[in-house]
Amino acid sequence: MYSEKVMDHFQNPRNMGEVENPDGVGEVGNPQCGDVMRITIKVDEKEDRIEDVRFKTLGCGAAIATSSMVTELAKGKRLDEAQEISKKVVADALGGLPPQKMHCSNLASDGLRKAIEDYRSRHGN
Amino acid sequence: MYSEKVMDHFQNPRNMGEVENPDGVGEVGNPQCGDVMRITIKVDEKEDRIEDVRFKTLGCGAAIATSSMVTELAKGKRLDEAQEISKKVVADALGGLPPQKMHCSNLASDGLRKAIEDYRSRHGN
Amino acid sequence: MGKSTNSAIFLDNAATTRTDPEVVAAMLPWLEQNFGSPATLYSMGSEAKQAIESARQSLAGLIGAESKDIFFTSGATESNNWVIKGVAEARAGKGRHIITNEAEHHSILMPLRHLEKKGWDVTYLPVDSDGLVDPDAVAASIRPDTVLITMVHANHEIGTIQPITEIGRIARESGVAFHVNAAQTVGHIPVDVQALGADLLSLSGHKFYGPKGVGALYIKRGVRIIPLLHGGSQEKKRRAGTHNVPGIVGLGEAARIASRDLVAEADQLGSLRDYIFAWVEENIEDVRINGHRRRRLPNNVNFSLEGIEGESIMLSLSYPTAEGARPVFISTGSACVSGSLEPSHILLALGMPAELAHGSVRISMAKGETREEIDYALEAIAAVAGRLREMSPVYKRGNKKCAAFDKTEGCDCEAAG
Amino acid sequence: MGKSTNSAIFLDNAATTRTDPEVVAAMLPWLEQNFGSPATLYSMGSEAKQAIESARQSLAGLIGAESKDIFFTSGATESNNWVIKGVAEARAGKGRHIITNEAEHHSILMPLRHLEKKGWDVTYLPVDSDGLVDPDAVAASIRPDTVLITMVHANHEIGTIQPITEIGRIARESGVAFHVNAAQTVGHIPVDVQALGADLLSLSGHKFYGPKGVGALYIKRGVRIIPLLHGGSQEKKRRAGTHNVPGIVGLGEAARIASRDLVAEADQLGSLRDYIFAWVEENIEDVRINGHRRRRLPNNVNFSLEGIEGESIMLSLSYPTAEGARPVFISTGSACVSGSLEPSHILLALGMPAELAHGSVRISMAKGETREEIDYALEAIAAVAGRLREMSPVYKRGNKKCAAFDKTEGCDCEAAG
Ligand SMILES: Cc1ncc(COP(=O)(O)O)c(C=O)c1O
Ligand SMILES: Cc1ncc(COP(=O)(O)O)c(C=O)c1O
Repeated sequence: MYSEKVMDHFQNPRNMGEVENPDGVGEVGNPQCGDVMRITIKVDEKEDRIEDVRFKTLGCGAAIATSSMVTELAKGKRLDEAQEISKKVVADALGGLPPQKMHCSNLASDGLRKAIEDYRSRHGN
Repeated sequence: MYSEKVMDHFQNPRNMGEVENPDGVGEVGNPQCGDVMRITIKVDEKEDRIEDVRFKTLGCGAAIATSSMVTELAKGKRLDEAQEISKKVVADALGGLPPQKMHCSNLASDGLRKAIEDYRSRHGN
Repeated sequence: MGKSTNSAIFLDNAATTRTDPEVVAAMLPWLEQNFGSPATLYSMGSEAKQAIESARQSLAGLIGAESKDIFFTSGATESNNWVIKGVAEARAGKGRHIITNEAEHHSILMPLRHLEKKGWDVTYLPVDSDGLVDPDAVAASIRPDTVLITMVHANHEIGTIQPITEIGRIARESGVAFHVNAAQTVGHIPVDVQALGADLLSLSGHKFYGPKGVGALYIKRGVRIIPLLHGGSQEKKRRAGTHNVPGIVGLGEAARIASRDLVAEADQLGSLRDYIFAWVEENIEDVRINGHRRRRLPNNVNFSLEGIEGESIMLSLSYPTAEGARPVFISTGSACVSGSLEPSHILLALGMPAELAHGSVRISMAKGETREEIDYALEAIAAVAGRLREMSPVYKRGNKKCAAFDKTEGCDCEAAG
Repeated sequence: MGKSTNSAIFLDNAATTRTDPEVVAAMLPWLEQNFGSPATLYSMGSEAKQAIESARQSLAGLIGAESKDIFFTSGATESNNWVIKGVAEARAGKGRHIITNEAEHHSILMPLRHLEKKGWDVTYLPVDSDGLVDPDAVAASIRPDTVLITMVHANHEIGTIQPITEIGRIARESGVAFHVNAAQTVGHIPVDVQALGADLLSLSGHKFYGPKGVGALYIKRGVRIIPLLHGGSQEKKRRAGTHNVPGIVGLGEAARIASRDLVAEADQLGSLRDYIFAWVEENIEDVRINGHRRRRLPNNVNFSLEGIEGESIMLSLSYPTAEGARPVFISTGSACVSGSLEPSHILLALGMPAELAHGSVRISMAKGETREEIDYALEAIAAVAGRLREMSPVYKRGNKKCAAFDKTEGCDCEAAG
């Protein structure tokens, strides 16, 4: 069902865990729905860039793989660029997702956006 | 479907043909129904016994086998005995018939009875 | 069809065919090793899923369909029941009238009879003495409340091929769903759902060298149909039940082989068929060819032998008494159905008198059939016919003789010599 | 279940079982050599007919039925659809009310939903937190217009065995037809139609080491049911379609083997099951056993792991990353159904909160399962649980903790340490 790339990110997730003293935190999903993603970021303030990003995810294979991929895609990106990472971008980077997984288990980009918003609200913009 | 005995009588029918100058003829069935049996008998008048009996049959395996068996059973019998040969007697002598064949293709005993009646009517009793 | 002297000659392939050894070989790994259910996510399941999707593609390729429009079933009987009950139910709001013909297979007629009991109206169009439906009659019988036309592609008994393309065009123009029961044609002659104009098409694996107990229904995208088997989410929730993986793989393999062999098979069997007709007319008296001479399945031969009955022909051929004789398996339109010997409704629909229908013989060949086997079988048939006619109290009795047969005029029975 | 280090450990036998090599061997002659249809009279057909009648006897023997009451189908899904639609239709004159329970298989629930759309009334009885139906509730829900009670014998997901005998007695006393879906029990625990009081009973071959795509319906003499597959005169005109001879022979062989091995299998797996429960409770934190502890299938284990999700457990187990690790195939009640991750309706019916249902793991064993394999699988599960919990943003977050679970009280969630 899953592409090789999805399985690779599922089996060897990148950037799993929590950033220490994060500058921004975004959590999306709901345990009742079987999907929760928590993204924490460290921001290089001068450059407005994501210095470090980590995820913790409860969820299915797609949920874990998309979380891992989102962190890969976001790392080192400027915040405005990182905000552009859409569900589709993540899915494409993984070589596609099964249709039924496209929406429910592909929330990590929302989590990232929330983390960025959290950072901005804390830093007053 | 058919017992070995049925198959034997079907494959090697006894007394097939017509008695020459028969004393009685009985025909039953209908070609539209796929079954016609014609029984011809030669009667030993003194003994009131069936001296010879032959059949010609159009029909399925059971029709042919029961015809053959009826002639076997009837040969040499007294007319009143021969008249008692029922469908069941014929079927039993053949080791049974499939249920759906019990009635439609087991008319030979009727044919025999008709032949006996024909003989009697011709000989005035 | 082994070659040893005593081996049987199987000429009842319209009933069921030998499972091609290539098909069996393709099925075995799914019986012996990978038994996973395609509904599961782990590797065994994914492999099973790939296998059934590849079978779906092979089958789609054979009938010119898109693979997403193929739904696996347990056979043509299920496919036909599904169509008739499922389309009826889905379209009942629009109307309750269905069109078919008198000479359909029981798996079409019986579900229709069932609908009739529930208030549906069914038009059974007549067929002519060759078994053909008249497309104009189809057009004329369409009403505002007609929701389905169902026609067999080729008749299983007499092999007559219906003018499906014409009927398909009529159905399309009237916006009526069109179902083709192609159980006898798929794998034997070209079948293309587009060319035929079919909205739905039924097929059965074991009719073209695939396994028994598996078939399919083609459902054109957008055609509404209620499931017959509700339950799990298999087959896009349209046909529930754990996939019969070995069976489906076998069906796919049969389709792949048919795509390769079909044209050659049709050529070869078509000439054998014509040879048989010529031989029979030349060598057997009082015989009549049933079904259309040319518009017929290449593997199907059907004729009636006057004065004798089919079951006894069939039994005599299949249990020969002579030492070393080869059994020959054919079928007949004279069937013992619950208590009476009933002639086939299909032969009667041609307008044939019952007594002739009782004497019908169907020879249906498989690919690779040889001239030698056919010659053997024909000699056997001629011999059996002779023997049974000798036994028959009605043959050539001289009081009745059937002249050339024409449905509209009926059997021209007259006192003869 | 090969023995080489890298071979998979298959613990998803409630989905489908390996076809027993003895079963495959019994089927092969009917695939490779005798392909005749039992409907025909010649020798190949008679042999096929004998073979299916002997399969019918084996199957009847296994479930304490008379063989004339056994009807072959394409599987339990067909049997279940047949019962629900066929009994409903046959008895519609008497009433339009059916009783079942919330935790049934989809092949029961979906046909019932379909009937509801057509105006039928269905009572879905609740189950308790162990998954049991209360016979008193069945009795209380019977109405004058109730025509059918359908209950699963054992649940496929949590293995709970229903009090069928009691329910059967209630049904009989009320004159309501009683159907038992025994897809999960036949061949695994004793099933006797008489003892259970079943009027109808469904089963599927591939659930007890038989082939896929074949099953049966037991119909007690005198029980009225309309056919689902109308057509030819197979199966005494109650289920049309060319017989799947290899499949039916395989089903018969599976029945024969089950009659021989069932008791030993149940003993052996029952102890392994209890061993697993003990091990899990001892070695994994925050785990909850699902289903009744004792009244359950010997081969079924089900538990929920807090804070993680089933598909990821299943995938991690089936695609292990460590060199030489053996894949372990289990299933979960967390299924991705058309667009959302839905927890099993069965687990929810127990009153379990959705987040726990998502973390459920089902282990279903086959006969011959070894302690070694189970130990391997358990260690693998514990390791995967540890790894996924480390990844989980919600596990042991400290704000919520589920205490002992009781359906009536719901999940007792409270702020914890
Ligand atoms: C024309 C036709 N339709 C339908 C069927 C039914 O196929 P099956 O028995 O495989 O379900 C057959 C064969 O029996 C057939 O010849
Ligand atoms: C309880 C139960 N009923 C019915 C079925 C349906 O069986 P099948 O898929 O073989 O038709 C299954 C298995 O899927 C089952 O577990």
